[in-house]
Amino acid sequence: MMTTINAFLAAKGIYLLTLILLSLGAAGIIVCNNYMKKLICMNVMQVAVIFFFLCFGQKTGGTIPVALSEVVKASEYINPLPHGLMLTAIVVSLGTTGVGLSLLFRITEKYGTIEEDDLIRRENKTKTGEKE
Amino acid sequence: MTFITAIEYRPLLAVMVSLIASGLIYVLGEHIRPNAREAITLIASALKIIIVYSMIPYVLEGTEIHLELFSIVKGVSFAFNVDPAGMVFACVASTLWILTSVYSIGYMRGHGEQNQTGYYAAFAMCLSAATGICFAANLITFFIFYEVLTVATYPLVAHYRDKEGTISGRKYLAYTLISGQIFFAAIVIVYAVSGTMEFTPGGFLTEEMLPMPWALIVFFMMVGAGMVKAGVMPLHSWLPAAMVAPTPVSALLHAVAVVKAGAFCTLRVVLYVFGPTLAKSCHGADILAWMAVFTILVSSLIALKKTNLKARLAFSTVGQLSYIVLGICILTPFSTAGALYHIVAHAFMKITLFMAAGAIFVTTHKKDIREMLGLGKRMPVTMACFTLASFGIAGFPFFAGFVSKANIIFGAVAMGKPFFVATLIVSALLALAYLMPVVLIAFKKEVENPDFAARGEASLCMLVPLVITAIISIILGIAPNIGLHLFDFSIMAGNSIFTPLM
Amino acid sequence: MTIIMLIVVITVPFIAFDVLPAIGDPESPPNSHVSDYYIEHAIDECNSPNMVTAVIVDYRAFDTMFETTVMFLAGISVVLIMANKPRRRIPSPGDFKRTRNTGGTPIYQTINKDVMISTIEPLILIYAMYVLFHGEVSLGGGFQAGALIGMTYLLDVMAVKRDKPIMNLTKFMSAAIAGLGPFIYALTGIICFIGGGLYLQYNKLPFNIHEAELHSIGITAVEIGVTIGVAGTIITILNALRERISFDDDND
Amino acid sequence: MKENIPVLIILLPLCSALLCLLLTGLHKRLGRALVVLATAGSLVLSVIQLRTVITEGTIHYAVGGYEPPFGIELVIDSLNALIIVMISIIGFLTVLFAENFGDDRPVVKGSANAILALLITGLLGMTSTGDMFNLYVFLEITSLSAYCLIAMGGSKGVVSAYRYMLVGTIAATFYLLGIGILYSATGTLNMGDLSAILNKGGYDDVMLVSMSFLIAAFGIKMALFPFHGWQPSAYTHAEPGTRPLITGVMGKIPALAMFRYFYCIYGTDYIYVKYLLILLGVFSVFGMLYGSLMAMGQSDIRKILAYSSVAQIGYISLGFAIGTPVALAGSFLHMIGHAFMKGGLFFCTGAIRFKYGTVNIDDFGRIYKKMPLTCGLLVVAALSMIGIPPTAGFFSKWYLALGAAGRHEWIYIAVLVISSLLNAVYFFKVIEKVFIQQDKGLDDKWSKGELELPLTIILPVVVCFIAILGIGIFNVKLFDILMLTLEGVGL
Repeated sequence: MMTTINAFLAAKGIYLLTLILLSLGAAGIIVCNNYMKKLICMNVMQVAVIFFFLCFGQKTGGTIPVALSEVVKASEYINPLPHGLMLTAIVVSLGTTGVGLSLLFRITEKYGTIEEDDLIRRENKTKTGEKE
Repeated sequence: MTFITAIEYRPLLAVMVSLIASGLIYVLGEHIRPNAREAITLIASALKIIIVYSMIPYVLEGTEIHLELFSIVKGVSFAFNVDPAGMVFACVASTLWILTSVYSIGYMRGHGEQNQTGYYAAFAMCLSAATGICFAANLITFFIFYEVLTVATYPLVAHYRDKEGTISGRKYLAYTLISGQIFFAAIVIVYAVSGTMEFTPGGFLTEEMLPMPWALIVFFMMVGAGMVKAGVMPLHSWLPAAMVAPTPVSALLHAVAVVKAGAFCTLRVVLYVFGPTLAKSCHGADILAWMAVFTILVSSLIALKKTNLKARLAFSTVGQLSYIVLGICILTPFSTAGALYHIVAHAFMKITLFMAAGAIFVTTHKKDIREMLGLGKRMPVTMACFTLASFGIAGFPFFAGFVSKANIIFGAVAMGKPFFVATLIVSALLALAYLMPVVLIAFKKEVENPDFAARGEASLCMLVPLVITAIISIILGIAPNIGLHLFDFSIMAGNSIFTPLM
Repeated sequence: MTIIMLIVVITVPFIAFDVLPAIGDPESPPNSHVSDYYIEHAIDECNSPNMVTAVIVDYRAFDTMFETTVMFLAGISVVLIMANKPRRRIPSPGDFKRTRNTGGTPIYQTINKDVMISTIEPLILIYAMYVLFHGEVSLGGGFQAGALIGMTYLLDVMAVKRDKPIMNLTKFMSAAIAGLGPFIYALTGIICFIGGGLYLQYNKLPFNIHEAELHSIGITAVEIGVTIGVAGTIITILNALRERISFDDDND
Repeated sequence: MKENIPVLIILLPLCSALLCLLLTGLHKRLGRALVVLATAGSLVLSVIQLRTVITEGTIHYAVGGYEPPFGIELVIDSLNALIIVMISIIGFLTVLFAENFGDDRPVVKGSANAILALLITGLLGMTSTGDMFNLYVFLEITSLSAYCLIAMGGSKGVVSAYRYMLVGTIAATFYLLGIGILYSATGTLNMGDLSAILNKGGYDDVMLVSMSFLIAAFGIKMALFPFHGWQPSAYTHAEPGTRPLITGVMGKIPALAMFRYFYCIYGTDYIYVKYLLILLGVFSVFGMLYGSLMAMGQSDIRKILAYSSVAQIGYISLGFAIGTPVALAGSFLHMIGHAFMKGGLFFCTGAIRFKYGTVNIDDFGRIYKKMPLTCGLLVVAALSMIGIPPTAGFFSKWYLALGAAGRHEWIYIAVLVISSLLNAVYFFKVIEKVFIQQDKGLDDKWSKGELELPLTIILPVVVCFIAILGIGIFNVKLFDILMLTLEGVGL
């Protein structure tokens, strides 16, 4: 029994961790009332996916993908593709976070709050205010 | 140049003429003077009448006028086909357009109406759609024009832009759009089961394609659209509501385009899609016939109670349209010919009545029948025409209504349906009962009504079309075949449907 | 909500983990199908011992071009979003300033930051150049170099007090430079057309040298583009925060 | 040069966006002129590409000269080519149209034009790419520029953009997860290669897991019914000049990607396809009804149109749920038609707002007298939304219904009918306001010249008008082009 679990965890345990990270992020986006926290949770989610991808890059017996000699054998180096992809994903998440933060900046300036319920109340206030 | 001269392109030209006129009027609209607007309408209607009439000899010889333009949906062309049945309706529509145009010029000016640009544009669009309905060779082409007609009529119904107009416009749209969408679903089903949509005399659906419960359901899904526009009870209530529109519009609705398009739709569906055999075996025709009978009787009774002249005429229309539906559903060559001819006869008679009502309204601003005491003194010509048309509606011999009703009765007798015969006769009496009081009140001798002391007819623009239509409705009664051979066309249509079955 | 999450976390592994490969398995599809080709051919085809660099700026260079564009996009997005500073503000219940921490500014006496930073900056820039031009051989690349250059500018502007700044970029200029970087990248690809190649096919660059050298040239040109783009973006974001105009755009 | 057309179509707007700010610095109008030229160029090239694809078949373009599983590949089949033409047209018109809105500071103007061009780039790239990860990058370009354009519409726009950003990032994350799972099982990122591997069999569970993530991802991006929460406020508050592109095209391209995954990559042979179809069918049916019902209650025309988009996206996914080639063609026809209808309606809204500064339909009384062209488009587009022939909307509905009848899904036909009627309710409400209601006597903000509006607004309006009728009447031509690809795809 324990060996099965051990084997499972050794082979797939990291997916469990990324899944927990992902769920935490998703739950945070849904549950948190504060927009800043939502943004952080969003980042947590993105990081989880980046971890998830990097899992595929691991290869037993492989080293970093920089060729050390003229003759290259595929089994000696880990998979470079996920790293390349995740570099892109990181940059994209950076951009998204930047835009998100500047949006938050504007929201704070206009409404003076980043709590969602407060914000909704104030939005409605401006709506009725405009009609008058 | 072949485009103009070739006979195949005539139906397309007939449709395009008024479509272009409509577009011109809408775009130029406020930038041109009223005269130019009316001139466009008149020129277009004259062109249209020439184009439509020019096709008569060919159809009479039995030449196929068939035009396939391009695929409108995969597998089906946008096609026109001129057959006798369509020709009857097209002749009526194009003839009455020019008369109505002249009349509406008089009415609109006499009444100082607003929004005339929209009015003339929508009117031309309606006629375009009606012509398209006449000549459509398959269900999808037919449906396109049918929906265009629905939409183009809406601004006319809501012409006055007031609360009442808005409400009746909504009512009109609700009825026609719902039925139109159901019609659409039915077309899809028909195409899915049969793989064709060409109108064929005698129908193209068979019992194998549509087994029994489906046949009846699809039958009523399709006929429903026709029933709504033709005002068969219980789907008629938009028609009296649409009376708020100006009188030329009512004339168009009730006599020329819209309700006749509904009746024509019923004709196409029952006889050209389902065919007499399937329509009979799925009991759809029987049920529809009984609904028509019910409508004829009930609407006449309701008409008796109405005191507003236009409302009374509206319910009369509801009843008269059901004659056509009944004639179609009896499923004999005679009754079909009668039904088709009733499109003609009723169009001329009813338009006379409406034009007269409009003329009365413009000149004296009277809508209620009870206020028309002694009107004959002031407007003798108008009221004389009204009287003639009333006789026609009631089906007196030597009036147009007689020919069609007699044919429907022949059919009913041939099929052994005495109740239908009785209905037709009773309704003729009822028609007398609701139209004669108007005439009698107007010509009552001993009363002197101060409102009508001086003699004063409506303007010539209104009077001339009125007189013409009244005269035509008499001529058509005496010699049904004169000029346009409309009766021949009706007979040809009836025979073409039923001959293959004999 | 939490319960649903827990259920998901507990149940999904049983369904999903079957389909995922075991960690570090050399035979698993992601480790065998395409990646072997990249590992074995990176040196021959791209003349780049760093396989990750070979993947991102040669095999999948098209991705990276748009990745750089994302940087530029993020930069000008921040410019646009921060361009307007709303005038009227919906009143907030409490006064913000009162709740702010006013513990006093920390004073560091040990290091003179003006001198230190001025000394370090050239070193950082040299390091950035090393990272940039050495990216294809060892670890490094355009993004890192760009970040270093951008950070140097930030450091200079934010930390060092100067009467006259060495280099003063406006928001507009920096944004234009940020756009120029990806454009150099795109241009490198377009130049390949002249040699009759496809887009970003470096061995068809119209220079008369060996193919492997052409790949090196292409990769370097692209990395320079990335560097300029990233540095420009970082400076743009800083400038966007600095140069705001009070302008109310609430028109509805 | 001819073989480089697929990539040039993407590159032209991209380069114009990158250089836009620089040129705006040289002269105020130069940057914008470049963007206009570039989008026009990409429009011309896309038409040439469509002709090539029709005559010579699918184009495979290997970027960098590396063969498909190793490098990135652009795949242009007739379907893609057609959608690319659609994006280019609407993009070009929107670039023209956007000139009239927004403020005039060079940095803002230049950046706004750049972002608009980047949005077009992203959409074009998403359509033409044949690589899963490349699609993600383009998806992010599209989303980021959309966030920004939505945020430019005032303070409410900022809040809606922020909400959209949260949801959109979740979608992108889910998409990455989905392709991560696919990658882990097959080791490839190329769509064609992936399809070949998956169809060897034995990958049913992989497909199920990734499918659930992909439905969520694309569902959010295209605002399919249960995932549509971000959409109405985002569409409402987006920058007025760019709204036609955002509303008309942005929701469609994820739908195209969804089609790519579910029909071109997964195929229809695996065991869970039945559930996929039912799920999509339920989503779209409820979406069609919900969107229409919500739209009926609004009085802001932008909100009406936004909610109606939820319903119209339902039409598109309904075609996917039916799954026969005819229905799929119907849904793509609707995609193209709806881009012009919704784009056109937003051109009208923008024009009315430009001239009178109002978006409330209660103020629209009889504006048709002063803006006949705009109102003509408004009516035609509204009729097309309802599905009145001979406009584009009718024919897409026809093919959808025909496909549904072919699979005996009568309930879908019923829903199509009901949804059109619900559409009719709120669109005739708008038409009634425009044509019948009393004139509110709004003051005209633009009354120079003979024309009712500046030429840059009239041109989009006229083009959309012609396109809606043209797509309707000549739908068989489009249908044939679509069928080149769709033949053999689907059930």
